Amino acid sequence: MDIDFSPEDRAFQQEVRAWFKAHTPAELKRKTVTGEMLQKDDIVQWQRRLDTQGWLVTGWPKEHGGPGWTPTQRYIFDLERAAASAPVGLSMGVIMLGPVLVAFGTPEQKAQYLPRIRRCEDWWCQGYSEPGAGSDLASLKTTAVADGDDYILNGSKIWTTYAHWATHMFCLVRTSSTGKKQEGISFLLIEMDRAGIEVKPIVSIDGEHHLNQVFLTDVRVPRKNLVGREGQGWDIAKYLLTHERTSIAGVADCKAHLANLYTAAGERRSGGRPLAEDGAMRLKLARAEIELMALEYTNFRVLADTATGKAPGPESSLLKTMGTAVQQTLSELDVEIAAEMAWPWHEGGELGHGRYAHAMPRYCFSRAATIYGGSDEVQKNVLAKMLLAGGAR
Amino acid sequence: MDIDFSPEDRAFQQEVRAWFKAHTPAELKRKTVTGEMLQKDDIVQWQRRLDTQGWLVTGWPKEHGGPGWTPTQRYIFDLERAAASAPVGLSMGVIMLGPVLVAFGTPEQKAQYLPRIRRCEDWWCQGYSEPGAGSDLASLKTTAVADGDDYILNGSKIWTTYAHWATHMFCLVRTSSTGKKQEGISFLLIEMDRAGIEVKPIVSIDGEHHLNQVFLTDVRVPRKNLVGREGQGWDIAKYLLTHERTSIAGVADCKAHLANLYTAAGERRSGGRPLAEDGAMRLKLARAEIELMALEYTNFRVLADTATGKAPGPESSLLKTMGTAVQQTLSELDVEIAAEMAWPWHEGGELGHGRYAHAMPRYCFSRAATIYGGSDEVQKNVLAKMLLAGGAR
Amino acid sequence: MNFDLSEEQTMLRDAAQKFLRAEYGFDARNKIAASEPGMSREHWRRFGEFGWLGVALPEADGGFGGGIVETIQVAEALGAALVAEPYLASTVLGAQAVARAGNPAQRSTWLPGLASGELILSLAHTEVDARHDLAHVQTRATAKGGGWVLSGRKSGVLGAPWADGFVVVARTSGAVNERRGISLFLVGARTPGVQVAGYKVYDGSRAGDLRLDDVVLGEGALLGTEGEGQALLEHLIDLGIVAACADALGAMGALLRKTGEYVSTRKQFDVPIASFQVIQHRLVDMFAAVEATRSLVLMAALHAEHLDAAVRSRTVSAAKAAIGERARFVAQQAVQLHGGVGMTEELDIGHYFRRLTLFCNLFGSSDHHLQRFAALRAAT
Amino acid sequence: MNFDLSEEQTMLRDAAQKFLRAEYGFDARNKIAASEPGMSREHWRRFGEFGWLGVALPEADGGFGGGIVETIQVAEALGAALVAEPYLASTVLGAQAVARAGNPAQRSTWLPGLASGELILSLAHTEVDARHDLAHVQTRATAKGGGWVLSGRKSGVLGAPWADGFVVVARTSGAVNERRGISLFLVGARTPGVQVAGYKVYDGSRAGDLRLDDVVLGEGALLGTEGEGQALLEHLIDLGIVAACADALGAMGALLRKTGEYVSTRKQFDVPIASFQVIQHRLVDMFAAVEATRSLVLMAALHAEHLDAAVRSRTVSAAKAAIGERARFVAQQAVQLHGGVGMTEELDIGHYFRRLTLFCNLFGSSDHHLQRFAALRAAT
Repeated sequence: MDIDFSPEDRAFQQEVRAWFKAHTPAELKRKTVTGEMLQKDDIVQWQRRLDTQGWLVTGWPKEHGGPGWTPTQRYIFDLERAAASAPVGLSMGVIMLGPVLVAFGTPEQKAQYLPRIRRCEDWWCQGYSEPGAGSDLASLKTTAVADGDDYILNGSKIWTTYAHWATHMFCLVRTSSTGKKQEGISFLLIEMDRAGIEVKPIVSIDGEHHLNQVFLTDVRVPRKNLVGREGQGWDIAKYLLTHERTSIAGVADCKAHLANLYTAAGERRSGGRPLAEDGAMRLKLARAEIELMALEYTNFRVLADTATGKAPGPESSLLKTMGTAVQQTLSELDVEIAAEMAWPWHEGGELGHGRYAHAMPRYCFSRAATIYGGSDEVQKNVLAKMLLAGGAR
Repeated sequence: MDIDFSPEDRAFQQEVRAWFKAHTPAELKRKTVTGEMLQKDDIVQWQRRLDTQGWLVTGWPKEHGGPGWTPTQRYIFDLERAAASAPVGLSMGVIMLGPVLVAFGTPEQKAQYLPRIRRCEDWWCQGYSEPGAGSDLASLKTTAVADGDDYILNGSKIWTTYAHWATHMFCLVRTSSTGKKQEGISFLLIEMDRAGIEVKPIVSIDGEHHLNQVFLTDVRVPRKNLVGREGQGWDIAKYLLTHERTSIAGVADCKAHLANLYTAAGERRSGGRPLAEDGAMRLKLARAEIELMALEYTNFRVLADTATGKAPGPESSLLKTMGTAVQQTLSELDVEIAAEMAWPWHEGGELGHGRYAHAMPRYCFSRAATIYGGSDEVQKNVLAKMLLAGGAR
Repeated sequence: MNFDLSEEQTMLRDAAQKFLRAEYGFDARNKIAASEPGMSREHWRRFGEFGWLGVALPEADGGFGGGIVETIQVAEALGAALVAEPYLASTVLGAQAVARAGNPAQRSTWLPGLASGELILSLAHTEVDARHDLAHVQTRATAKGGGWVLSGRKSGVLGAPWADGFVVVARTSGAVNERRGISLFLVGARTPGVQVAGYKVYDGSRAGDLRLDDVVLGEGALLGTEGEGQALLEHLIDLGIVAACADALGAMGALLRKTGEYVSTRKQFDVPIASFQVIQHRLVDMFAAVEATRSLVLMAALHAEHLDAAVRSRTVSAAKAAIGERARFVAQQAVQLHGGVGMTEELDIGHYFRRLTLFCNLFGSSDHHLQRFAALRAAT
Repeated sequence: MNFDLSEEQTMLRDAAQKFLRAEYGFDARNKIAASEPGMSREHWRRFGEFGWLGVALPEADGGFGGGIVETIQVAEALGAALVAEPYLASTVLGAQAVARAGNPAQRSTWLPGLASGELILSLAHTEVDARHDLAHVQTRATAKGGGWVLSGRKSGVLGAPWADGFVVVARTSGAVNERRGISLFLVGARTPGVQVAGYKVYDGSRAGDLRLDDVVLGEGALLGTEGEGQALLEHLIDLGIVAACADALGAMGALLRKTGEYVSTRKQFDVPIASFQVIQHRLVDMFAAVEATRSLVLMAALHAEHLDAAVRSRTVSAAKAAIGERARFVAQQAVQLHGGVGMTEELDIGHYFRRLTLFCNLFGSSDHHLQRFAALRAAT
């Protein structure tokens, strides 16, 4: 048991660090530090840059363009990326759909979609939630009725992030309404330009347009767009939830965020003296830092388990709960440190409240972290089930 | 709306303050400050002293020996009593049974029991909980079967405080097992020297003997010992829970406790300097004090509502939840301030760890506050029911 | 001791609630906040007609002779309705400054207009390096030719774009952190050298930064005694905190009610989510937070004019510290229990959330007031 | 990076758990704690035979050449079994003092006996006015005739009544709060002038206060370099904290398991109370606390020998601060979810509760370590 990187890992770290230092655009850095929302073009350009370097689809297998890194290398990469104030900047296609297609897709689907995701030629959004199916996702009602070689879709998806940027949507639909409700769900790929699709913007409480409602009215989708078997959709969704465990905790970005908070507290004054010297602020920052350390080492432990081949379990629920708590605490601290510098609605950025201009929207949007992807309450239900079944480590 | 006492109230305050200053025995003061458990004799002697002054049964109506004070006077009395480090020192008879008999007792029961309670000739314990009936009190199983002029009791009561000191027990028994389970419960008075009663001590985690299990085997009790009607027991118990609302929050004793904590933090040293000057300790004491202020003013508001004749409601649940949280916080602080001075098992008091000798047992026993008399979880169930019925103020 | 409202106080509270419910619904409010001025002068004048703006001003000045207890009745109602108009900025901070320190000329210039809603007066005290240290004042006022010349910067001035004038806190002597040497000045918004950089705030109101470059003022601009303004400023901020806490109470009460209604109707897993015990207990925790807040607002109001300034400030800080934590909790949980829809701009929940978030750090965070409370222990 | 235990470490952990479950059940443990000595010398020697007591001592001194990672395997098992014997006091604090600073004579006198369980050696560093400030030392050692004379008082000496000797922290020069001038001495328990006022502790162990009146020691009593003991003392306490955290982890894990079992069987309202969602989520919060504790123990252990003392201490303080809060929470909730029976001396729950309560303030409270962590930020 030791905490040190091997000489190879240290060399890798130097390489990654140097690359990010040289290649991260200043504008992206600024947005990452202040928490300003990235635009589609920001992300596409950045992903293409990473892909050119071979560092975009780090979670994909080598045969599909992944770099073939060890878990430690992926950890180092993420750490250096965040420390350089480079955005995660990963689209749903890279994080979510890629691994699904790798695991469940037909050879044709892999060939058709994976390269286009890597090159950012397609932009995928995720159609899971529905107005009546949030925490109770399995009760979703959007129907896909087989009709010859097609499905005909009717229903509505909500909280669909960046649907207004998307060329495609992967979604869960109901192909059967008999039996257990989970078993009637299928995983389907849809081109957004098909007839009968309407995207309605939802402005969130950060004042930004991330989210949408997507209405599907008699939308025809070829049956070859089905991923996996009919009725396998729920298992695919669950696979995804437990699959991408390195990133769920968000350790690297939290560390960068915390470093920014310490900088901000050093810059902001209270009675003319650095706020960082204020007794209560010191304790608050210390508490946040220590919670982040607990998260980091819990993440390490889960990674170590994964490396030794243990089956993915409810750790993802634990990491999500711990991780979102830390993220929300840090965003809260942004607003507290900023005080009146955080007041101006961010359209008014010309006032030069610089570092603090996006503290409020970032904090506001951070509240979604305990709602989407399975609310905090649902994660705890999952963990309770495991605990009471005697599955605690 | 104003916060000032009237001249009459101020005069009353001076009178009470002077009396407690002159009459509180030093030994009782010491025990109150350190949190040492009072013995039966401590309480009996002290209650008799208060009764001589006419200040024992302050919650009883004047005709039964109460002083006829206004709510403000009762508040002042309690404040001064606690500030003088005089113990509450009230037995179950005074706090619980007295008001029940006043409201539900027959003239004979009142004449027989009330004067003896006042003069501390009888010691009453409360027989509510059973091994299988804790939070779900209404599921109690001790049966009282009518047999001529008697009931015959069988069952067991648990967590019976000071049953080993008691001459009498008032208890809830099941007189019927048909219909709603609450409706089969009756309120019965029992002499502890009756045949078939066995008291088994339970030592609690403070190392003291407060609690007992009481076994009842074919115990004969005359039917005239029934209070109220058969089947009215549950209503009587509920009446008691909401009746004694001035004391449930424990504001006066918490204020005295907090003052002792400030004194202790001023005496204890850290690196040679008073612990009270330590940054984190100051914040912790400040937080506790402010929570106590919130409790005090919530208590004031409930008292004001009571004074204007509003029906007793679920405020008692709110006050209990808030009050026990403050009490537990203060007891926790005792232990933290004491540090290694709190280590010695209190039998070893000769070591002279004086003020801190009972910090640990007091803290340990404080944990019961959120368990007995309706656990914190049950109180919140009660409040939720009210809130969802639209009964929030 | 007496904790009951008088009949007049009860009427004031009920009337405010009734009017706002009828005329200041969420849609109407959003139209006002989104309009170019960002407030409704018409509503403001009606608030004046109802007596809300002069409620704590002396009758001789066109007011109704009430005090802080009346003020918090109005403030709570305004918070519950998400009102954007500058009640805190002008009616509490601005008008009370003049009411407490103004000479006859200053009173007659400002108070009747403030009471009627014709005028708006903001307090400009914060500076960017001061944070919540009221004695840290770099803005300087120099005596010149019988009048004064002001120069400096102020940040976070509530209601700034709407203000007809400012009560500007400036230093006439002393070092930058000294309590003595602080003076208050009445400065017309259109005085040469005054520049307002206004902005829309996340709670829908407006505020701004102030730039004062060699602003020449007459002798009559000095409010109160030269160099002795600190005590008044501290009292004003304490009053502002009490009013802000009452506003927060209104918002928290509204969130509790709305969240209770939502969880009773929203179904998941085929049942209303209110049937989940975890949701029920969360609601109870929100309820307890609101009740404690009501108690603490009462406590603070009852001490707002305490003759011992240390007792007053300590009690006010206690309230602000504890209410801040509770406001954050209630706001966060209201969004959480609403789930996705709680995150949308369309629903009022998020607007209450933002209003309470700003409240948490207004006039100092909970930690700031916890430390002030602890420091004032020695003084009381 | 590598987070796996070696095969030997795994065996050590499993063997300790297995032995303690079989031979150190709750009843057996209570008998030991209630006995006149309050510990079992027989068990202690068996711990020695198993290698637990020498696990972190060099092989040359009769140990097994392991380190802190081995130590925490044993400590966690001991905490889970509520073991009363002085593992922390003697095996970690006492033995490590000699192992790190002892000369050949001191090593051969103490280490083989400590490893085998024949000897017990306690660290006496706390003084009543020092609290957790390790540099605050009033006990004085004066050079005299080639040896030393010690006078002073020590409080809260773990395992004191059992100790064959003490590592006493005394000041040979410098002012009372100075880091320089602190020296460590090996003092036999039966040396004239040494008085131990022992007592039973609330966790069932024993401790005591030490009175040193003109205790005359030979030259060979000085452990390490005169006046330079502070760095060693700080390292010892850091090691002690890591071991204590592992002990707490054992206790917390046991409480989580036992509470899970209890709520699954205890029925109220005709159903197991585990069917209440509030109980379920509380259990999850306890689980999260235990998992975080395990992570933090690991983190602290991996930094326990870090070459930069500031990094080491900062990491250890982070763990102690966070684990303290979690230990309190798990202990309190275990009692709460057990209800009445959790409050009884008869059940083991309350014993874990007391052990964890004492842990919270051992070597400094969470707040103490939070402040130390913040202060060390500048140094790292």
